[in-house]
Amino acid sequence: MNKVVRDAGEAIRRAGIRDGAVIMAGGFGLCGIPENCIAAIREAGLRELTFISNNAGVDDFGLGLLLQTRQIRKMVSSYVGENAEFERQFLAGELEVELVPQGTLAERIRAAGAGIPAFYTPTGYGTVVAEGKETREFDGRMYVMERALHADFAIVKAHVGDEAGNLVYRKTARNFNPMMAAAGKVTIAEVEKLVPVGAIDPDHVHTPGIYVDFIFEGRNYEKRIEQRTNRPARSA
Amino acid sequence: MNKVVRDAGEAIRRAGIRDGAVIMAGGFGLCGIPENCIAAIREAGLRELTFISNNAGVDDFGLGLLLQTRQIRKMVSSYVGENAEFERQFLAGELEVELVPQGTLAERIRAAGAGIPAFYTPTGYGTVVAEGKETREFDGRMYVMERALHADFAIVKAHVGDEAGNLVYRKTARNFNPMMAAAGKVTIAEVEKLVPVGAIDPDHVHTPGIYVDFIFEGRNYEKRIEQRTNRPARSA
Amino acid sequence: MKSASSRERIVLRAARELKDGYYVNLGIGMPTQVANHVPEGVQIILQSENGMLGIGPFPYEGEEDPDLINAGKQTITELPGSSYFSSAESFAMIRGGHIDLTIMGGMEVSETGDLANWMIPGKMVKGMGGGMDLVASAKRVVIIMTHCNKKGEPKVLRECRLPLTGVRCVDRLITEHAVFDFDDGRMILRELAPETSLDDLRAITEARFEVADDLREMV
Amino acid sequence: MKSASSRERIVLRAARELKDGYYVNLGIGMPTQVANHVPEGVQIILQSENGMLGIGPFPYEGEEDPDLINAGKQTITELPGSSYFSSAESFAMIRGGHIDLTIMGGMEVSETGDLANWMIPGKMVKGMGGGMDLVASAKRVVIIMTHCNKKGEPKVLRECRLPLTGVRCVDRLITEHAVFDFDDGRMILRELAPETSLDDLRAITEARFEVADDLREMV
Repeated sequence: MNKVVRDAGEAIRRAGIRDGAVIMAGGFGLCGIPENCIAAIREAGLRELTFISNNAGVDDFGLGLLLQTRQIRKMVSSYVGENAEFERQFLAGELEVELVPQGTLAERIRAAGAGIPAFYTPTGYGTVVAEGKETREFDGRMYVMERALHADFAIVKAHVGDEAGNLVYRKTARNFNPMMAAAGKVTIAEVEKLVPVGAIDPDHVHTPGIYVDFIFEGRNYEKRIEQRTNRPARSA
Repeated sequence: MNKVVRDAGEAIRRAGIRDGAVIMAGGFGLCGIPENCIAAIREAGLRELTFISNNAGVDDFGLGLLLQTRQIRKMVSSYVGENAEFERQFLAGELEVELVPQGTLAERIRAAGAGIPAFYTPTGYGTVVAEGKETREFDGRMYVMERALHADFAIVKAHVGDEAGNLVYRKTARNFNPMMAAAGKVTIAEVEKLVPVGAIDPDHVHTPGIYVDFIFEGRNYEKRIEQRTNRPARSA
Repeated sequence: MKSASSRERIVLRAARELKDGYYVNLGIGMPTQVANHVPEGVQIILQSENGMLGIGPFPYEGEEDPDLINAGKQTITELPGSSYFSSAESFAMIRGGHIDLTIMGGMEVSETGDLANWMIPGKMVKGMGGGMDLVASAKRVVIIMTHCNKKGEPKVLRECRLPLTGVRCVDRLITEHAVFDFDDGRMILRELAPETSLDDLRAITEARFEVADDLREMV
Repeated sequence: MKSASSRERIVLRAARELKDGYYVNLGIGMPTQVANHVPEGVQIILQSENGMLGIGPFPYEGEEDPDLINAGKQTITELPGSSYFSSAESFAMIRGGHIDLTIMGGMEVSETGDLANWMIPGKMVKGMGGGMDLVASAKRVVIIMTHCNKKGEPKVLRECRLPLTGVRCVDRLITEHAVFDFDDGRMILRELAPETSLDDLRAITEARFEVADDLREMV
């Protein structure tokens, strides 16, 4: 039951990611994205991929790298701005896009991992989001029925992971990663630090190892900042 | 915005718990139960209470203390064994009981805190649990629709809490406490150690303070063990 | 009134919506600036829907942390008492009605409190992000926007023309000219800017509104 | 065969269901004992539905921790690699099909794989606990029970008489006499105990079953 692999290349090979796969990718903006897995998918030249990811990266980073190479056929996201190549492909009809409200996206992914085939949410009632969907009243309020969102594979990024697949995220890099880890039929976790089993306090585990099939310590993290906002440096 | 109160008595008074209230109480068996709040409710003599809690305590501890004094009108639980007084009151028709599968109970409580009015689960399909409920097929499998389970108040127990209401649980004492903290219209948290704001690592918070209205450091925790199972002592 | 000072007035007025102890989510853009004007003696906790409670100020130069951003993808800091959580938990918090107040920008608001603010006409649709969830479920939804668009056309309408973000979701609308409340489909003028007459306001407002008995001057 | 040795045989046979790397949930009572017989070279991780992965052995005397119990409320220990989580997460894990195997006791099993094991006739109904969730969603559901009740009456029935825990949920049934599989409403005898003839088995089994072509001896 060894989950540890050498690198992202071995992970996507052993996971069996193939052309046409539906892949969930963790991250919000460029924060907490599985950089190594994205690079390996680019290198492997996989095509016709569907990505479920809150955003689509920027032109030259994140999932934008796979847009450059035309490896993505469809995106399921809540917000896809900040990416000129995305816009070009979308307007040219080369890229299919399904927009989902962020909370509904998060909950649909959570539902998939949690064995809930459908649930009701007030979000989007009376908007285009509800078009073609069942709506229903509970206690005097209208709700939209939303379905679980499944994926063949999930690629997630954590700060620390152990060899049993337990993951700990850091700050807002957590975001969509925990639900995606649970929702992927096969889940690959890349971590900044891979530690031996027993090194993580069991009360601090964010993603229990049961959800993780393959794990490796990633390399050369760039962790690019999308909007660098700051105050003048502290006076010494 | 001071959430800190002196003790359980002040907490239940300021929260406004009254006769006939619907109260969620955290814990699994006697593990992670809000001992101080239960004692204060007993002392306050509140009556006709409905408790939503996975279990009903034992004869002389946990919610059993409120059964002794006939303060409970109804229990919503998944398992209510190990309590002779409970059985007596139930068989005498003095106590109403609603049994809910444990996972459905946990998810219904989670749904209440998460703004989900209803969801579908495979649990209980074809059993008495599904009687009178809507059932529905998704992708070839049958599911039962279950509704969110709300409460006027939640009383939860954590290991450490800070003055902003952030909570950290210890080991399996976590159980139902996090969902109940989120589901109660008013939530009281009792903790073994109350620490200043800033003392808890933000990545280790299990229940964000937003869910907690009142918090206090409990006293005289008994933390009784229901089934003491062990191996012979280590040889020195 | 110039646009710059209009926006400043709107932001300052919106800051008065902040009450002590509130958990608040501020939208991207103008709403974010409201955090710079928290009234004296008021303490609020800011939620970021990407998974954080307790947003602190921008980091000092050189101390930016790529793992610590807000929903606008800007680098931020944490505060004592902050907490991090997943996007599912974050929107459980939002959808479950735990956010006391959200202040968000608007493109159009209708007289029944409908809101449109996610599709810019003539531009590519970038997505609704977390906006639809916030307006559907925050305890109080305050929309801030300039009263008219750059061409001087009304944005406070009988019915929204743009695709909706939410139906009957707005509790209060603040513009540089007025403050309106929405109550069960009725629109009520609560405050009017000192230099704006009621006739002026009606001229730039397509929506039909009632005037509160205790109409006050907007400050 | 005496009851004690029947139970031992059942437990030992059930232990052979454990495969390396499995995440396993064991029911209260006889199933818990299966953990004492994990085959050589096989490593499993035990889930406890009250919120834990990686159940360790009972604590040493004097080292019991009231904050660390299993679903049977017994004091246990943690292991390197253990993790704790809420009941909602625990049942998300179960309902989501992440548990490879659950081994649970039974009162009655029907020929279509229905299970009854939560209401004891003539006794007060104590509740189903997490059993209904586990049998509905674990990847593999193995039921272990004695073939007949104390009065010698069959428990492997055409239809369950007791209220059900789950419909068509059993993948495999292990008794002291036989191992049966359930496949899309069919019941198939896979293994037969050495001292039990097929006629013996039919005499104590109300359910109708097919016999596998490669029927093996139960060891």
